[in-house]
Amino acid sequence: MEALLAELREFLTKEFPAWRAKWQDSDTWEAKLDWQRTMAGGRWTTATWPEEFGGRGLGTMEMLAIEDVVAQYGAPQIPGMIGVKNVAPTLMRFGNEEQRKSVARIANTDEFWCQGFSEPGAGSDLASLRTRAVIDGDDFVINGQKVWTSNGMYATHMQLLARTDIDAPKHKGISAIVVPINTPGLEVRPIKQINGGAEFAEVFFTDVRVPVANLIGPLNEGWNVTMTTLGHERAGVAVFAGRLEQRIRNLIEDVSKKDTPVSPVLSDGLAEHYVESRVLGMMGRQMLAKIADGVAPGSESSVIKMVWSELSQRVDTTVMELAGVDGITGDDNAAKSGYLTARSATIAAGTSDIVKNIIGDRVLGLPRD
Amino acid sequence: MEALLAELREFLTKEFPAWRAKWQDSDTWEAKLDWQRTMAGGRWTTATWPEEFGGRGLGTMEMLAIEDVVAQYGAPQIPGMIGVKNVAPTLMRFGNEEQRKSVARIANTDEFWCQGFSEPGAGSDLASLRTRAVIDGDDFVINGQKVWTSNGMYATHMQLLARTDIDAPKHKGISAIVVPINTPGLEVRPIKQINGGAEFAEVFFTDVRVPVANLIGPLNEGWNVTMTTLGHERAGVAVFAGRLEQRIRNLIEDVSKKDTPVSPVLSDGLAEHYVESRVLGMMGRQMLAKIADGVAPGSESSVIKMVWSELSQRVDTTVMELAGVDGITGDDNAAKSGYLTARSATIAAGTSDIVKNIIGDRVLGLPRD
Amino acid sequence: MNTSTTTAAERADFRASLRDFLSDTSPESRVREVIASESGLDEATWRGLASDLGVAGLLIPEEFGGQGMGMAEMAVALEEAARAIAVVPLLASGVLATIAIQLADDASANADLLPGLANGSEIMTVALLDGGGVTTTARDENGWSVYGSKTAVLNANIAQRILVVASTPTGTGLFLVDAKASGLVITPQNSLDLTRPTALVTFEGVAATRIGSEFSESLNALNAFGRIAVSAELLGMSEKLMEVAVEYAKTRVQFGKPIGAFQAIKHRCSEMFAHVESMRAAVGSAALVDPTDSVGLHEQALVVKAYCARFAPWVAEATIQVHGGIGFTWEHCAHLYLRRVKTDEILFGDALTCRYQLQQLLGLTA
Amino acid sequence: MNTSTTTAAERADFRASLRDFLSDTSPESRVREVIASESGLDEATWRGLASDLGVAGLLIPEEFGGQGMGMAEMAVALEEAARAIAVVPLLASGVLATIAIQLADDASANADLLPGLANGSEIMTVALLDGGGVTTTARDENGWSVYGSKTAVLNANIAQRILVVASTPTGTGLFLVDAKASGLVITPQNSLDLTRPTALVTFEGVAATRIGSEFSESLNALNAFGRIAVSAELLGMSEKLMEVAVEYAKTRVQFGKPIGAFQAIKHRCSEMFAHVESMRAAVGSAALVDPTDSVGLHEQALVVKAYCARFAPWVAEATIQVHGGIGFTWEHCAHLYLRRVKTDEILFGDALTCRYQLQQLLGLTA
Repeated sequence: MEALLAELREFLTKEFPAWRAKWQDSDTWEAKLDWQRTMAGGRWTTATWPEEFGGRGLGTMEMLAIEDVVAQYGAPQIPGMIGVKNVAPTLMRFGNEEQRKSVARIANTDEFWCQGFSEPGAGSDLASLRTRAVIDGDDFVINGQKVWTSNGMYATHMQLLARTDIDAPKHKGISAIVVPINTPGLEVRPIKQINGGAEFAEVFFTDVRVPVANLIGPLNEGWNVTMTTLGHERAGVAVFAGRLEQRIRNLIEDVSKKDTPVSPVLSDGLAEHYVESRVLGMMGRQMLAKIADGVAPGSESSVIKMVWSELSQRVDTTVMELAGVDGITGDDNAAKSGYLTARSATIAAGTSDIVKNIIGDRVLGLPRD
Repeated sequence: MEALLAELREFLTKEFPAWRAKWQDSDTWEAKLDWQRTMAGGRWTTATWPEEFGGRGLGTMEMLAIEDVVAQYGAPQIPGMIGVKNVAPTLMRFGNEEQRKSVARIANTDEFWCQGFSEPGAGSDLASLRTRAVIDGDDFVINGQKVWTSNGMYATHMQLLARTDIDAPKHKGISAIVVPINTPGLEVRPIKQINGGAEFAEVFFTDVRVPVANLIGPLNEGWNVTMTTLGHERAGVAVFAGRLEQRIRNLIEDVSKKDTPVSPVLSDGLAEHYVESRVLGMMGRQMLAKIADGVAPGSESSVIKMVWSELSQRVDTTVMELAGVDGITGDDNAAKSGYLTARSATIAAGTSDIVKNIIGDRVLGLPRD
Repeated sequence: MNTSTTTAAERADFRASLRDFLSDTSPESRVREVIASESGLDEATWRGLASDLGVAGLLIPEEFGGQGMGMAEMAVALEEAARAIAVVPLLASGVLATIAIQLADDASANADLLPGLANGSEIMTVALLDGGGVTTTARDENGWSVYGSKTAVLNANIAQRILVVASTPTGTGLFLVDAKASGLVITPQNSLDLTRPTALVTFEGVAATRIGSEFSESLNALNAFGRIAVSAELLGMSEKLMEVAVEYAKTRVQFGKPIGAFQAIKHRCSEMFAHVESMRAAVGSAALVDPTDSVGLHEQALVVKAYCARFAPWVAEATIQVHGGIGFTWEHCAHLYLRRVKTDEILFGDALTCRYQLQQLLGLTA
Repeated sequence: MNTSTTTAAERADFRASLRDFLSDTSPESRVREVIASESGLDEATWRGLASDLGVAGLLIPEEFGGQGMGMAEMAVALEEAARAIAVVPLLASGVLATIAIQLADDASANADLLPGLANGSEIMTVALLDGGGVTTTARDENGWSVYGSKTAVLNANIAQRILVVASTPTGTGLFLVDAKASGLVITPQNSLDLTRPTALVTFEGVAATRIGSEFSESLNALNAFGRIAVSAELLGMSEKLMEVAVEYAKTRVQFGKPIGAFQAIKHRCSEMFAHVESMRAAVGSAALVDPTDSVGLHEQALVVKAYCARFAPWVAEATIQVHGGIGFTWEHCAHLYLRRVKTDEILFGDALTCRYQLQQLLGLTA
């Protein structure tokens, strides 16, 4: 591990200032893509990929350590996270030979992927999706609509989930299909959010034709293919837990340095956040240690997701409270936009209600409604 | 109103010291019954009853004012509240000539009534009760079990709800029946609660026979008869709201007199309780004013019940927190037993979950599950 | 301003006419247009409210062209205007400026200023919150000058004149300045609330007219009326949000049922209802308090604001939660309300601040 | 006491053997018998735990007849004993007295006292909380005497000797007194917790042996270990209560379904689970902290206690709520747990107190 991190530090010490010099203060998409290419060149974004795919074959603990070091250097997060973390592992496991060629292109941003999962009629209820893909000769003909597609505005390709057998029960009859974004009949529209940003898109399909060869994995098995991908996402919550813990430490340090002390009630509230985030961090580290020991994580990821989303939302509310008048005038713009953005924490990637259903049904074995 | 309260004060000034002198510090059942007889003699417990039944025909606002004055004198609450407030009005409205004779006896404690509603299989789900009453000649033959019967240990009579038509839908086919407690086949067992008290009983019926003439109101219409009774109980929540408001004022006054100030966080918590109880009190007074204006209360009673039960439970938790070590050693026994007793606030007379269902279904018109 | 004398039925009629008017002139589409234009004023709606419906002059005595009403009637107007998130300076001009002038108890200022406010022809605002350091005044042979800055000044960009609360050598005073006066700079802020722009107003020796004499006790009353007013707005917005959430819960189907059939959603809606009914009781009660009973006014205003500032944000956040992703979009109305709710939460002190003042009243803290 | 060296798998085996043993010897019916007898000690269970399973001596070095283990192993024992609400003085004697003596760092006291504690033949307790005024000591030619009173002394009625933390002319000391000593009065209290009686212990010049020297730093460590220990108990009880609630939710039918199908109940159970898993992570982490790292020990102990003291009562109260009326009866086990949970909440500082100390560590307050 030490050698690895030393190599990383050497890499960053050389490459990060060079990148900064090239792009200055630019916060543009091109600058971020260039950083991803730089990191991919050092096999750092793909460190957990198997070596045959250009990765380093590392485990989650090492990846976490790598992310920590990167954060210390103040380098930006790579923009193509969904492709690198979710799509590429799916293609490695389920993709055909042609599809697997995308893996390397995902790493260096020659391809930029999004995932077409959520639909207007199936927000938290992923299994009831209605976008259809009908086989017509050698093609799928796709009609329907996706919503909340992260990075939809920038993507070159989509990993689409569409219904290929309408008679099968909800979780069955769904297939995963590669759809190039420039396919005729496909239209992408940005979704403006309450914080003014547009990180998501709606995607409309009108008689979109792609070859049947674009199927990922077996026909009608898209649910399993997807769950594999989501499984990767779930392990990531442990990383989120650690980041939230650190964020609260930083917040408390900032508050403690203020000239005028905050109210004892707010101060106690910060201590409450601290306690919960410390415990969340302990849970996250224990989950990562389990993964590192080769034990498949059980219910921890759902619990961490539930606690994380509610706590992180409360922290942003507290930051807004601490800002007081400066929050509503925008003089403390970070507090204001953080508060608005945090409204999605208990909604995105499964609402808190759904996560509680999952824990109740699958973990505790309570009767389904 | 002024004349009425002057009469009450005169009555209490004379009678309360006399009763105290007679019973000294006794907290016994007999002493309480005697106080109820004294109050009934002045037509004070029955002030809201129509004059034809020995009442004063007063409204809820006057009753509230009466209760306030009684409380100022430090007189105890009457033990036969269920009979006076719930059963007697039901008998006045639905009872036959014979049954109406009970009304006067209820006031002066010659009869002491309980209500047999809840069952082991139907706690919050009153309409699914299973105790059966089968007509056999001139008798009902009753078999089944009741639970959570308030004052069941002291009662002479029960207003029983039993199923008389098993084929009818849940709310139908239920009848209200008068059952003297000394009827053969009826057995009462106290329920010991977590606070060590036993204000409730289980009542078992084994081939209990009572005349069909004991039916209250029409056969199979017991649900409506019961709802009338519960309606009276619901208006009472406004009185509860006012009492809770006063209780929090008293608590804050006690705390503010302490030598050592409480933590700013606890102090803020008390202010939080104060705010909520003040608002609850405003809601209660507005509801009573509506009733006084002859407007039937709408959803207010459910809202007040929901807010009252959750707030009063939190207040008892706060009192326990304020007691600290003295709460767990029993040196502050009031805090300890108040905390334990309060666990039932969100359970008794419809759990908070059920009240929220009722508001959602009946008030907001949300789809039933 | 007077004690309210209307009956509940009369206020219900008034509410119905306001709701009719606002649903015609200030639908959400109109609100979005005005917001996009960044003028910060929906002129047609303001003219209708002010002149036709007499809302701007509700709190102004009839002798000065107003309606001679009290807070109970104004609370209805504030609830309805906030329910429609109307882009009008009702709080700033019709409530705060109007009340501040009357509290200053200056006969000639009343006669000079109230008629213009009553018919809505003049818009004023009150600069209350110091924007760093204390706002001070100096007096010389030419009269008073104001120095300092005020933040979060509501609708400053459209006010013709601004009332400023500033310290004097002997205490606190209320001062009137022209919005175009030399030395006065209005810097629009990146306000959270899109329907009611705020600004930083700086004063570098701005010529001012003093209104009345010592204002410190009046300032307490002004803050109390401000608390009741924003609480009425919070009630109006919460009620609307609850209705939107309940309607969505009835129609949106997931897992084969309308989501309102699920207890998690149903109970959240029931709790919203309980909070809205509680706010209604509290605002109704506080708005009817005798305006000359300074102790009762102070206490009730703190109670109602402490309640509404705590639970209206809860209702707004719960509305987004009930809607899921769609509630998080710019196109959905929820965020327009959330922004204004969070702003009202802070104005005149958030729940914690109000509770702290209650603790002082209750003897819980020194 | 040592740093824990067992593996997670070894601790799981230890847990299984404890659970087997306790389900045999300390079923709820047995607990109720012992409670009714008011002896406050289930002798058979204590003997089995102490001698056969070596639990009383877990934290005692092998040279004094103990197991030479650390807090990770003791946490398992505390969780399991609390899960079974066993009526044994494990916390008082096996943890607090055992640790206090070792922290005092007095070789002869270790040799004299630890062997009796290790095999459970002697029961001790620690008198920590002043019962009004400060507990003081005086020294003359006959040795030390203790004056004052201590409240909430766990299991004082069955302890042979009592360790007393009392002030000395120069600081704080740890003193040993005989429970039958002249001038010592044990008054049983009307304790909330029926499984672990507390007493008021008064000292009117009770002859005492001082153990070690200055104890104030050791007292901090003792409090930290106490926090971890009661947190382990809170975890064990919360886990059991959650299981009881989930089981009831699966079987109790209302409105035609098992109540666990209703989201209000289901989500409450899911939240219980989340809190139990969080407590497990926190206790597991705190119990593995290096006992010689006083800063880390202090911080982790405060975090784990602040968490468990806040959420274990929530779990216990939610368990009653899930059960409805039946959960409010004497016959149901819930209240036996609730009483002990609320007691553990207070011991070594409730959540608010722990958070206050954390604020000090974090520089949030002076």
